Amino acid sequence: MKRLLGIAIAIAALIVLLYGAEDLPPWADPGQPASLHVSPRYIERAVGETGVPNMVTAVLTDYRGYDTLFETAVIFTAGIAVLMLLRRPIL
Amino acid sequence: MLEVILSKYNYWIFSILLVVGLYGMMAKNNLMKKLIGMNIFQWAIILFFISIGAKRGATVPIITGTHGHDTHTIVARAAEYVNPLPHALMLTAIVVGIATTGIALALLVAIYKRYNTIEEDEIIEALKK
Amino acid sequence: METVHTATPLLALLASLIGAFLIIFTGGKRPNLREFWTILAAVTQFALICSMLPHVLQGKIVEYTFIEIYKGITLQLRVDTFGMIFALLASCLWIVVSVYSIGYMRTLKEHSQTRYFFCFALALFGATGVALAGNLLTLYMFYEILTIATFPLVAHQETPEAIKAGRKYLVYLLTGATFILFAMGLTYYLTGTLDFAPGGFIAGHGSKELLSLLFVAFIIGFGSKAAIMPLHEWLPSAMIAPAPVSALLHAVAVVKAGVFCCLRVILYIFGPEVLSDLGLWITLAYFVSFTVIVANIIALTQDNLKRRLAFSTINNLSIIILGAALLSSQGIKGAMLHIPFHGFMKITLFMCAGAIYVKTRLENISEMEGIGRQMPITMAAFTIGAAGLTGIPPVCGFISKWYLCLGTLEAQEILFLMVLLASALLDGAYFFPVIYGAFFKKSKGIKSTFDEAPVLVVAPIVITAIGSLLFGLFPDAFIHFFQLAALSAKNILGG
Amino acid sequence: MIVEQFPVLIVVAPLILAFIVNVVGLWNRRLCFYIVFIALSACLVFSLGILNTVLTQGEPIHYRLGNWQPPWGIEYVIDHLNALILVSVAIISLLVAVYAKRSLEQEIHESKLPQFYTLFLLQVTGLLGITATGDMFNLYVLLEIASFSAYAIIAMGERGADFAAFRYVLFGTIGACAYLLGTGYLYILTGSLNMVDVAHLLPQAFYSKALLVGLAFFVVGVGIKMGMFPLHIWLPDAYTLAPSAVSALLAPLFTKVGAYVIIRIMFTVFDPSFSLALYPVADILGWIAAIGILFACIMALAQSDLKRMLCYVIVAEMGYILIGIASANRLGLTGAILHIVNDMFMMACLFTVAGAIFYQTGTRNINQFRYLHRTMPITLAVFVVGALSVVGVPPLCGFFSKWYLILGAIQAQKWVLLAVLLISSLIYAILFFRVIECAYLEPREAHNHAYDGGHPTPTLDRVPISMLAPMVLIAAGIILLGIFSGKIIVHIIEFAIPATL
Amino acid sequence: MIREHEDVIIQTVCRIFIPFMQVYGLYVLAHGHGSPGGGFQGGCIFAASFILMSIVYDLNEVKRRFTEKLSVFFFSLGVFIFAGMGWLCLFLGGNFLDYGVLSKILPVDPVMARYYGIAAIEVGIQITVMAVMVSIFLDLLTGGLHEKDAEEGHVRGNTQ
Repeated sequence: MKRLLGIAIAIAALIVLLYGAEDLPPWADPGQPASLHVSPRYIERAVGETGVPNMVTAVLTDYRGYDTLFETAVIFTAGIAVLMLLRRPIL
Repeated sequence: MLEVILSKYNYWIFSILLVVGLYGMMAKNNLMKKLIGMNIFQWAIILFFISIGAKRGATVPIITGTHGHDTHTIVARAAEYVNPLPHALMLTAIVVGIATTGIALALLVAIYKRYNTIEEDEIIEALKK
Repeated sequence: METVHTATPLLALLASLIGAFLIIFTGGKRPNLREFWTILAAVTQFALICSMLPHVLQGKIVEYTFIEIYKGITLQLRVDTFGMIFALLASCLWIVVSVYSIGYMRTLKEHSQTRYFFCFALALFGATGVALAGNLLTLYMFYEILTIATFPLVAHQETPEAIKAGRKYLVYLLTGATFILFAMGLTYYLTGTLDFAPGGFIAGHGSKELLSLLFVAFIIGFGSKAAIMPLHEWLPSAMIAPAPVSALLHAVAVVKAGVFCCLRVILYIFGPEVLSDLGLWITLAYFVSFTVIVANIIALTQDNLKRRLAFSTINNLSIIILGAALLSSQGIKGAMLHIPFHGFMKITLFMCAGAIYVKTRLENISEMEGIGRQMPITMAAFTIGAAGLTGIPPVCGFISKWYLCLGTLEAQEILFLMVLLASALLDGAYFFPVIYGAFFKKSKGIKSTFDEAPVLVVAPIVITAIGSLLFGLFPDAFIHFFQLAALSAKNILGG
Repeated sequence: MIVEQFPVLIVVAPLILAFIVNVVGLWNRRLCFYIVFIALSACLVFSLGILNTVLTQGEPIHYRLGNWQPPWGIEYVIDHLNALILVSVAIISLLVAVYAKRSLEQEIHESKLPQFYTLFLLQVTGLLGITATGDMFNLYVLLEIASFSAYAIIAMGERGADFAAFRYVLFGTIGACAYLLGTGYLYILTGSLNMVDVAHLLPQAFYSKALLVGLAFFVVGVGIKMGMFPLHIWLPDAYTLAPSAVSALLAPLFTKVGAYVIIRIMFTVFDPSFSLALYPVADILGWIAAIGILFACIMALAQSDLKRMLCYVIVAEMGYILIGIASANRLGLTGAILHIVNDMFMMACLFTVAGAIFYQTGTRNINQFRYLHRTMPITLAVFVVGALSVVGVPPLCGFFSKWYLILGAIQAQKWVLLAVLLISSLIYAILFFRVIECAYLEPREAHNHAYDGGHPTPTLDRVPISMLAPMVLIAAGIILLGIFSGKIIVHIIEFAIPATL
Repeated sequence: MIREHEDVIIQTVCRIFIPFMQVYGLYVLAHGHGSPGGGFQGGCIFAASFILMSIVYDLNEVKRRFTEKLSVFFFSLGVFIFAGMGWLCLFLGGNFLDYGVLSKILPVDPVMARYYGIAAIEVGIQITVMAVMVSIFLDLLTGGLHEKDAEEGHVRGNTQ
């Protein structure tokens, strides 16, 4: 039963995904909007604006540093959660 | 048809991975296997994002041969480097995935300690009484 | 017509609300203080409402807008002649009933009296609010408050039957409220306003079918409270409640509020023109006349005094709606007069039943033979009330029924005249045996010596009985019910 | 000067205080609560300041994080809608925190309290951040923070809580990943992550199948987090078994913030003309909501555990909000937004009451509530207020949102939704009067009028004042929200609704 | 997993190996600017060294040293550095996380101020990641026993 349900949902998801995939730009297409709208500025001016040649680091910690702050907070949360869950008297 | 698949094979791969993960989460009875399915699910999406960043004829988004001070003179053309944004996003997503796995594993350990099993139906049985 | 903007209506409402909270904070520790609050609140409210009477009699409208909810919807108190009738009735009978219930509850040593008086004050808050509401939303608000506040009173005994009766009450009334909510939304969608207007404001909006649907929804909604026949089921079973509650339920607050709302719908939302165009009035009239006859016949079969009174109530409420449905000026006048007059008479009867119960623990008519010797005052009052309901002059019931009959003649509907006369006859048929048995028969259970209920119980009965006599002789006495009714009839038909 | 920083302060102040609480807790546990209290009060002040600014300047506040201009950096955009939700979240979380102090001391091993308070603060941080942010990926990260702290603090509950939490982890991860996937589709099609920017760029991508799939993923993802009907399976277990204070925090806030996100995506990121009109999305949502409400109401009728019953009520309330969205007109959306705020207060009220009853009597079983009105009158009074509000009795706030939802459904000519709204409020009445009856009416036999003293003599509640006060305040809030709902609509919600409707 | 008899070869190899791992972790951190790397990667490598140590040597020893207080302190320290940088920027009159304003206190131009700000937060990230990884690993391995139980050395949970 569970297995059938799983298969059904999985196939449904697959159909939806492939349906959507038709209109997505082909792989590694230099002309896709994802590469044209925001990212060029990162590539062309990251070094000039942050002094960091590694654009990923520049984006990660400066342009989108706020995300990274919360990402670190996520790690922190996980740590605290594990401490709280495991280091407790077993009920 | 074939070249459609070939030109978009990244989406096909990620879709199949994602569906495999989903199936694992739905159908498996062992919580550990569910967890593994969840991980596959997450990594499928990460793969999807990374594949967005790819750009034909471009290289890793790191400007070599320079460091720190003389950076104002550098000119980088967008076509030469792959899109760094998805990589940055996915670093975050990966970390989130790790954290999820950590919490889930901790819960599993706690569950195992309390019920001495990680089979879903047995746990439900144990909870009934 | 000009409007007077003052906070008096709000104060009148707050009187009972604040009273309620004073009661609950005083609690069961100091019963005298608690009941002092009750009386004080009742008197204050009555005084405040009377203070608005002169304005209203001059054809002005006392208005207080509390806050705007949305475009065209406000929480608004708006005292017009018709609302004034009901407000006066509710507030002045509240004084009487609270005195009565003090005597009743104390003699029977009832449990959780604090909750009782609290809910009582709250219910009066709701009833007065319904009377003073200036638009449909405000009316609905107080209507709901009234419904909820009465539930603990109905289920007061907390016996299984009482709780069952309470549930039944809630199911019927909340279902009705749902219909009202739907109708209210539709009305706002069609007209963009909810303010009552004499002669209706819905004319010209929406198709014939839609308006008919709307009317049916309204009547089902409010009719469930006014106990029109298929929806009357909750009322007799609610008789399980203590006598003062039944008195409140039937004479003053709840069912009267239902009738009041029905009249509001008929006369102030739809208005005579629309209804006669749609031809809905005749359907409604047939419907309620059916109720009148059937209720009376059922009443004949009841042995429990309060249940018999309950069916008599159902019949009278339908008579009121019938009078309004005729859409003739005399009929409307009669209907509006019958609201307070029936209130006075019916509350007398119920308090009599309560008094008998307090004294002898008797509920069934067959056991009450000869009670007249033991409790002559009570039974005398009972006789007056019964005579009034039957329509015998000089009790006030005669006046209202007279105008109702005139209304049928004015509308040239002889059939409904027949209905009214038949109902009067049946009234007599089921009240007469009670009185006869009380005075002219004997039974071993009853002492033949004079032994009345406590004075706190008897005094209110006497007052209301005298009241119904007075209004019979001078229908315009003191608080000008007659003039108010005439004025509102004129407003509605004169447009 | 400092006011300009409020939008970020409201998020980072509790964040940094969460770390401090954690460290302070190592040495002194009693200080933790007061730090939490300070943090949340600060949040309240900031949120009020933000609301004030928005109302005075009349247009959204834009705050650039790291001072990068929007499409490239992350930006906070706070318009009337965010401001409203921010204020409500701040108020509720502050009150619940005060409430939580004693209730936690009873239910949680005291050596865990500092970490618990840390997660509590992180939870609030996440919720506030979700509400404040204008960047889709940032929203994802904050969603995850909120979810993680939720997983952990739920697992601290009674027996079976850890299993419920594990399930919640699985579902929550699917939800978050679906949201991320939706973001990815939007990023592929527009190349931007900033909500406003995406909203500008999207029209060129309309009619693309990928966009539709993206929308579907958004709805599924957020739907799981907010407990939308077919995806709510995790919700009752998790919120029932969690500690009372936790369910009193999560049940009102997390689901409603999810509802906010769905409104934000449907009406700000996607244009209503696409997300609702172009495809029959509105109808589908409407049907889901209708079925969900009826299902949830019936399930709630079957429960004898108060908290579990309330959990199903939440699912139904979510359906209400969806109905408001599905009717796709100003009135309906007004109802939906108003209902988000009202429902926060109502659910907080009911769940705190459930917790208080559990605190004093140790039971949540409705059938064991007999004679309760003698021993905890105040709590039950609060409960009655909340219950009547959910049933929809004016002038309590629940009625007014329901009123606008009804008007919206009528205006959209969606009679099924209208019927569902009316029927469900009837079922609510049965649901809650069952509890009220159990708590207030005592079984007696006929003709026994005298006050029988065999049962507990009337006393005031033995619940500490620090738990009673928040409950009473929330109840007062319900009444005030009801009376002044007109002002809220005219001054805030009217501007919060996109002009395109 | 806990070895009663300790293997000399492995221990010796690791004794040589672990310092290099830690240095490499620091290297990855330091070179996150100009080459692949950064706080997360460095943190993971650094944590790996500790994990290796705890596997090869006495687990309880490591756990006794790496107490709950200590791990909590390190978690908070790392994130605190990160968030603290943001607050510092606030106090210096810039927006949150606007490292450019650090040039007011550093003897460099805004661009290089950003450069150093990034370096600072990378350190914070590294500390947190390292601490969390190690703590999660230890807790999962020992089923999260309290320190005193760990000293007694009997290990329950999923380690059988």
